[in-house]
Amino acid sequence: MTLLHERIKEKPLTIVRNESWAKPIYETNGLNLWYGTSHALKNIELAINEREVTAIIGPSGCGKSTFLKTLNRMVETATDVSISGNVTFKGNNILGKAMPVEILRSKVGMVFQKPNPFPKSIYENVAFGPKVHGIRNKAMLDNIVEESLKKAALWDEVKDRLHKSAYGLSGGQQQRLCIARCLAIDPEVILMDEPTSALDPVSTHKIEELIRSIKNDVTIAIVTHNMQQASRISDRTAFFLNGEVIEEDRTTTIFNNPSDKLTDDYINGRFG
Amino acid sequence: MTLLHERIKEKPLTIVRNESWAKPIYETNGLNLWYGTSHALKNIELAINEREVTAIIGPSGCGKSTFLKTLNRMVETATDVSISGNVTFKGNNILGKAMPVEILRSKVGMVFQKPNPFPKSIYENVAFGPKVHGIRNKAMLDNIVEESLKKAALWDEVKDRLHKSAYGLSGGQQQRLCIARCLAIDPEVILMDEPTSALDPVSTHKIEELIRSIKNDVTIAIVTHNMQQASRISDRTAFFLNGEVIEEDRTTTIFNNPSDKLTDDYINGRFG
Amino acid sequence: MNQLSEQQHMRRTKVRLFTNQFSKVIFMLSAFFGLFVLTVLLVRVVSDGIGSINFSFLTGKLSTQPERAGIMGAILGTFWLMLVVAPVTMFVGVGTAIYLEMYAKKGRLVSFIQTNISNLAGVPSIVYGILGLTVFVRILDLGNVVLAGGLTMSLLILPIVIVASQEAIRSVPNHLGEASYGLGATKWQTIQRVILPSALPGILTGAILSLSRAIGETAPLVVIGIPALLIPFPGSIMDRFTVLPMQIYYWTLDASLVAEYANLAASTIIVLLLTLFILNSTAIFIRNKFG
Amino acid sequence: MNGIAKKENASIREMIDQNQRGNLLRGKIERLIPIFLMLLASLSILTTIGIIWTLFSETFEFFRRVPFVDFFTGTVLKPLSQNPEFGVLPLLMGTVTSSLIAMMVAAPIGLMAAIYLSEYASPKVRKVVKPALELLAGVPTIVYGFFAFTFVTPLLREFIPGLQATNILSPGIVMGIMIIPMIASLSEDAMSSVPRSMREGAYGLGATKLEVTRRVVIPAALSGIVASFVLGISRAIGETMIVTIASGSTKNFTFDITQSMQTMTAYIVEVTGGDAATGSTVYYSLYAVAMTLFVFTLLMNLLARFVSKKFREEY
Amino acid sequence: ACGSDGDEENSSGKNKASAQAGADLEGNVVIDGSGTVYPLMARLAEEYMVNEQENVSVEVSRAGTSAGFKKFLVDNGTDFNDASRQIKDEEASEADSLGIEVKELKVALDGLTFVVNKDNDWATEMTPEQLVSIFLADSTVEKWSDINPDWPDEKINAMGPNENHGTYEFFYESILDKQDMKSTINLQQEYSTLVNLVSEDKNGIAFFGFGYYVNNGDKLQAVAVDFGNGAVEPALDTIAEDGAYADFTRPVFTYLNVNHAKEKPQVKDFAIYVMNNINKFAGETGFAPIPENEAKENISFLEGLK
Ligand SMILES: Nc1ncnc2c1ncn2[C@@H]1O[C@H](COP(=O)(O)OP(=O)(O)OP(=O)(O)O)[C@@H](O)[C@H]1O
Ligand SMILES: Nc1ncnc2c1ncn2[C@@H]1O[C@H](COP(=O)(O)OP(=O)(O)OP(=O)(O)O)[C@@H](O)[C@H]1O
Ligand SMILES: [Mg+2]
Ligand SMILES: [Mg+2]
Ligand SMILES: O=P([O-])([O-])[O-]
Repeated sequence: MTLLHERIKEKPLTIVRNESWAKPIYETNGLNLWYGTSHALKNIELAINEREVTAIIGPSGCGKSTFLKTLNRMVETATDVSISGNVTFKGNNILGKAMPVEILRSKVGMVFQKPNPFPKSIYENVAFGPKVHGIRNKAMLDNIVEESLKKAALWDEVKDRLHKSAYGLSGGQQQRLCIARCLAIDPEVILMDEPTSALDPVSTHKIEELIRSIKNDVTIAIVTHNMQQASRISDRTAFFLNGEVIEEDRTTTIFNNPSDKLTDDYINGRFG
Repeated sequence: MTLLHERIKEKPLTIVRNESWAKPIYETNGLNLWYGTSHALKNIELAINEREVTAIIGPSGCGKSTFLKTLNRMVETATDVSISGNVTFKGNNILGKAMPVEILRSKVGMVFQKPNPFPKSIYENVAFGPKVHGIRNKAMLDNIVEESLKKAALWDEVKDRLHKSAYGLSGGQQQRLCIARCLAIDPEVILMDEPTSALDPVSTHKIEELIRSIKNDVTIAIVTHNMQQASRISDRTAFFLNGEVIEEDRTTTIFNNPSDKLTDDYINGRFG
Repeated sequence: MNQLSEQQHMRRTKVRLFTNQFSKVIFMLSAFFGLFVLTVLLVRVVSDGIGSINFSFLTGKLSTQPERAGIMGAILGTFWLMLVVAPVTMFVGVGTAIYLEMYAKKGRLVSFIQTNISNLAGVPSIVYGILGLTVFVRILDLGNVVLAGGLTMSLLILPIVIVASQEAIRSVPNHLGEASYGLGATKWQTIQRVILPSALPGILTGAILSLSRAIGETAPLVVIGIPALLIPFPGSIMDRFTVLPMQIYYWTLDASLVAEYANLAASTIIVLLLTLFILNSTAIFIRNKFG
Repeated sequence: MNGIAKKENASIREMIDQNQRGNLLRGKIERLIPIFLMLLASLSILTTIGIIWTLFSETFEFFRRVPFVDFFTGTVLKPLSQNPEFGVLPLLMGTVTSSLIAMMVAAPIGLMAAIYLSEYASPKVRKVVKPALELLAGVPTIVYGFFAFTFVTPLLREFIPGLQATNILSPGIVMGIMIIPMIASLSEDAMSSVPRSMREGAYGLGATKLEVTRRVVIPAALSGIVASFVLGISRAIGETMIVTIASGSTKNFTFDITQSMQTMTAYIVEVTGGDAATGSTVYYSLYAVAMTLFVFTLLMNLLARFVSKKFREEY
Repeated sequence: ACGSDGDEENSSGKNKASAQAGADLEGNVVIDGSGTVYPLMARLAEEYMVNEQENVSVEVSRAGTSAGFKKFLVDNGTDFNDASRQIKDEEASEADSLGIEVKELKVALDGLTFVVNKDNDWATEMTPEQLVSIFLADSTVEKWSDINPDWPDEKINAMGPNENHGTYEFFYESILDKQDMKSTINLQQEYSTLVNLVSEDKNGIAFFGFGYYVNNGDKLQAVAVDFGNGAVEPALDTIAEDGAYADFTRPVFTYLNVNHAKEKPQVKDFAIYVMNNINKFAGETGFAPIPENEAKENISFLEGLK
């Protein structure tokens, strides 16, 4: 162990070269967030690597969703939010005025805990993003819808009822539809907030499969309260508690050899 | 699934006979419950043993809370509920007209997921139950309040501000206050619905300690989504899924050697 | 977006953002339009009416002579009217709300009563006037006295009080009731000790707001018949009466007879609006403080 | 210590058990409470019956004197003349015209104000603007009438030379202003009840506020918005004092909004004239008109309910 | 048919006593009826309550003469009905059938006044025939120029009080001789509306009681009427009993329910007060006084009631 550490210290360049695929796409720097006067995120320093799955775990109310929503500035849609610090996306600070949120969000998709399709047809749900961003060509839209549904492994189940209401789908299908809706704008990152917590075992399995199949193209940050899920699908894991990052590391390390007592307590269900 | 049911139906008698100290205080027989037309509890056959801690686990929406609330008939406060089958408490069917719910509930306390103190003083919270049941004597009330708070391990923290609002307490303290409020009517059973899920590690620990300290006097049924908690504090565990009891057994058996694949999947986080 | 070039996307986004900003301004102006009108109305009324407000106007008796006229009679009439309306609507309104929210089994009957109440809320006030005229003034032969007017007004605002009380009761968190039932409290004990105390701010807010509606209401009283000249102060609920809005009505009409009446109408409007303002502020205060 | 506690507790249990046996009588009394409360609740039904019975019985008498068809197709209303005519169409014309004018003011402004409050305004602004709008809604109609008659009409006459001193335009506009808060608040309720998750879904795809509002929130809240419009119309139809003061009492069957017209409500005020005298056909016509008014607004209210129920999205 | 069939004698001291007894009467007196007479009666009621009987409540409403009679001629109806015309036969027989004894009290003289806009500089003088032609259904007059070619070629906007009012009936019966009125005439319930309409309409013309004109002299001008001996402006002296404007002058009344006067001392007391003081207040509210002897006759009738 010590040897290893020393070797790392000596050869940082080599490591970066070795893990050259692990380039951070997001980096936060002294990120603080308040809802009114309640301090929801405290001094977060975290990187999310490109084309990896980063899991975010922690007990209820610790700020997981808040953190995720900061990454596409969705958190600002809540009332009375104040933020300090930096969040860089591909090197640009997204908290400044430089980048309109609409552009950021067209590059960063989001999937929520409860499937939230629009009260429209399946087709219109998937086509919503492209339409908003100015794609009007019918053939092109048809194509995008089909491709996205295929990537989300939903095409076969819905191809015969594209123009029926999305509310006719089962919960698991709706969640995959929401993922397809995201994929339709060809995002570089997808943020997922407990995407399977309301789903049955089979649907959960399908979505985990889906995550595996798209992670070569898309960076994924996923919040989950299911530790086994985190260990199954993620490359790195961050453990949040009371708005702080207690520990962040490779998933295998976090689960087998956490360096913080609290992480250990949480992973072993001593609270939460 | 059908097989499963049958297997369970055969079992309970054996269990009761084998472990003669474990006398069931509650037994349900073909218990079915509908909210409107949605079938929330399906043919539940379950016993809860006196002076044991019974844990009820299962994914979100599987009917854990519904089952718990059936035991003190609180479930009937929801609209449009229909129930069939039997639930016996100390041998009496509580679903009949025989026992007024008020009497049942004075013997069966309940603690909820979110601490729910009344918007009154700490003292008034604890004294509420005794007052409702006609105890007016000030000295006696004082005594009950003190004893109950002591049993709930809260006395030292609140004795100087008994007449301040209960809302000034922390979440963990509020939850212990709610337990004290229950204890003040000297119940025979306490039903707990995820009592620690909103609490921090220290508070969780305190409440688990508290459960251990009162379980000699009181029967406890506890719903939890934290499997380690179930394994730490309970004697028996029932696993619910989609309104059915998939498996019910000694906690050690459920966790180490479940007989159902679904139980195994759930305990190992393959869904939920 | 792979289907659009980065440049195209940027340009389009700029247009979208501009449209967004622009419509925001339009929406904002719309929201403030009402306030603008309110301001104009107030400025207008105050400039017309402030001059004739003085102690003797507020405390004096009604008169045909503008310089002698006072509105104490109308103020007292309004007061007596409220003395009938407030207890009647609170008692019946809160009782109905408790029944509907806490006791009634959700079913045909309840949804019928509920539909009925919301329809009553939409019945024009002048129709209530006709009801009051026919039932209270004529059939019960009360005459056009405070009691008849008060009962008419009570029926008029009852739906509002019921709905507000229902909302207040419904907004008491479920878990408080559950905690109480869980300790073996009966339904009535739970209502009395837990639900009503928590719902009280909401109920009071609704009640005050609907009382101020009754204070400003004119049409039903026009139908019931309020004398144009009534000088003595009302002293009981069996006396004839006039109220502030009626006085405004008559003075507005009679401005062509005596020009100064227009100013008296404006002065009375100031008094009426001030009364309502105080009531509404109280309601908002209660809602913000305890709600 | 423990022993004392045990003993104490035992006595609590016993006392509770004892008290409960004594409480049986109490339980019986409690069972009377819902019955009493139900009686109170049934008062509202009694009110409805009262209204319908009052209006209907006298309307019935009216239609024995004036043929049903004449009433609903007549374009001349001369109730007090030597040769009275009882056509309700002039009143319907006045009512419909003033309500339409009101809605032309209130619907767009109210809806846009609702959008602003629900989607754009910061909580601070909303905290100020909402109660202020409520104040606007709380201004008595007699005050609006005064305002229409002494301010809006003279102001409009600066721009519209042919406008009469009493006309239907000015009260129509002022009624619209009066209804703005109602439409704003009901539409805002409908829009804020669109789940956050739906908005988040759209924001997450890079939509602007306007796009989210237009493509997601308004379609999802449409039933509530339409219902608020219908209720607004119903309110305008039933409004009395503004039109009574500012529109005069000419029973005009015309489309000319610069003219004085009479609404159903103003007719009722005119005929009661401080107190209706029983027996004459004019007296009965009051009830026939009131019945028409009642049925009109009732239909509107039912329509509003129907719309908001039937077309409510299941989120 | 004016119901003066009560017994005329019997002027006992008892009644005198009650009339002079100061503040020992109570109860109320309910007056409804003519809007024209309202200002005068309201003024008297107020003076009575302030100076004579402060415990008596005199309520004055003004539904219009005809509407007022409908409330007067019922069981337990109003005590007085003000009227800007005489009671009609059918109203009198209604009273008979109800057993209500009615006493007509003439209270003042009112000049029917035609008013035009301040900016109207042509129609300031007219003959009765010209005025009538504006309102008559059978006449061809639509524009001012139809009356006089020198006058503007613009449409006349004629208006007046509606059928609720005695003023309408006086105009219809006495001036139009019961010939139909044009259906385009703008008839209003409220006199204030008429005043506003004419004051803001250059082509407007309306008729109503003199009182409404004098109070709005700054907004309106009255048409001087040429009855044959030169144009006469309506004014307090010209509208008096034998004044030059007398052709358009009418008496206004209040009708007393004699049964009520007998039952309720305050009603009788107030009636006597009215007749004693009527001429004091007529002028300031825009009416010409009635001859003193007519007032005296009524007083002695009233005092004789018991
Ligand atoms: N819109 C909001 N306004 C005010 N406080 C908020 C808001 N959203 C979240 N919070 C608070 O911020 C804290 C963090 O919330 P967050 O939703 O990020 O937690 P979480 O880790 O996602 O929890 P969970 O597992 O329950 O989803 C909590 O205390 C929560 O109550
Ligand atoms: N009052 C109610 N009316 C209608 N349906 C209800 C009601 N309460 C619960 N349900 C439904 O009944 C099912 C069981 O709910 P229950 O609350 O018992 O689940 P649970 O196991 O306690 O879930 P959780 O872990 O989320 O608390 C769910 O599908 C839920 O939506
Ligand atoms: Mg979350
Ligand atoms: Mg639950
Ligand atoms: O109001 P009138 O005098 O015309 O009846």
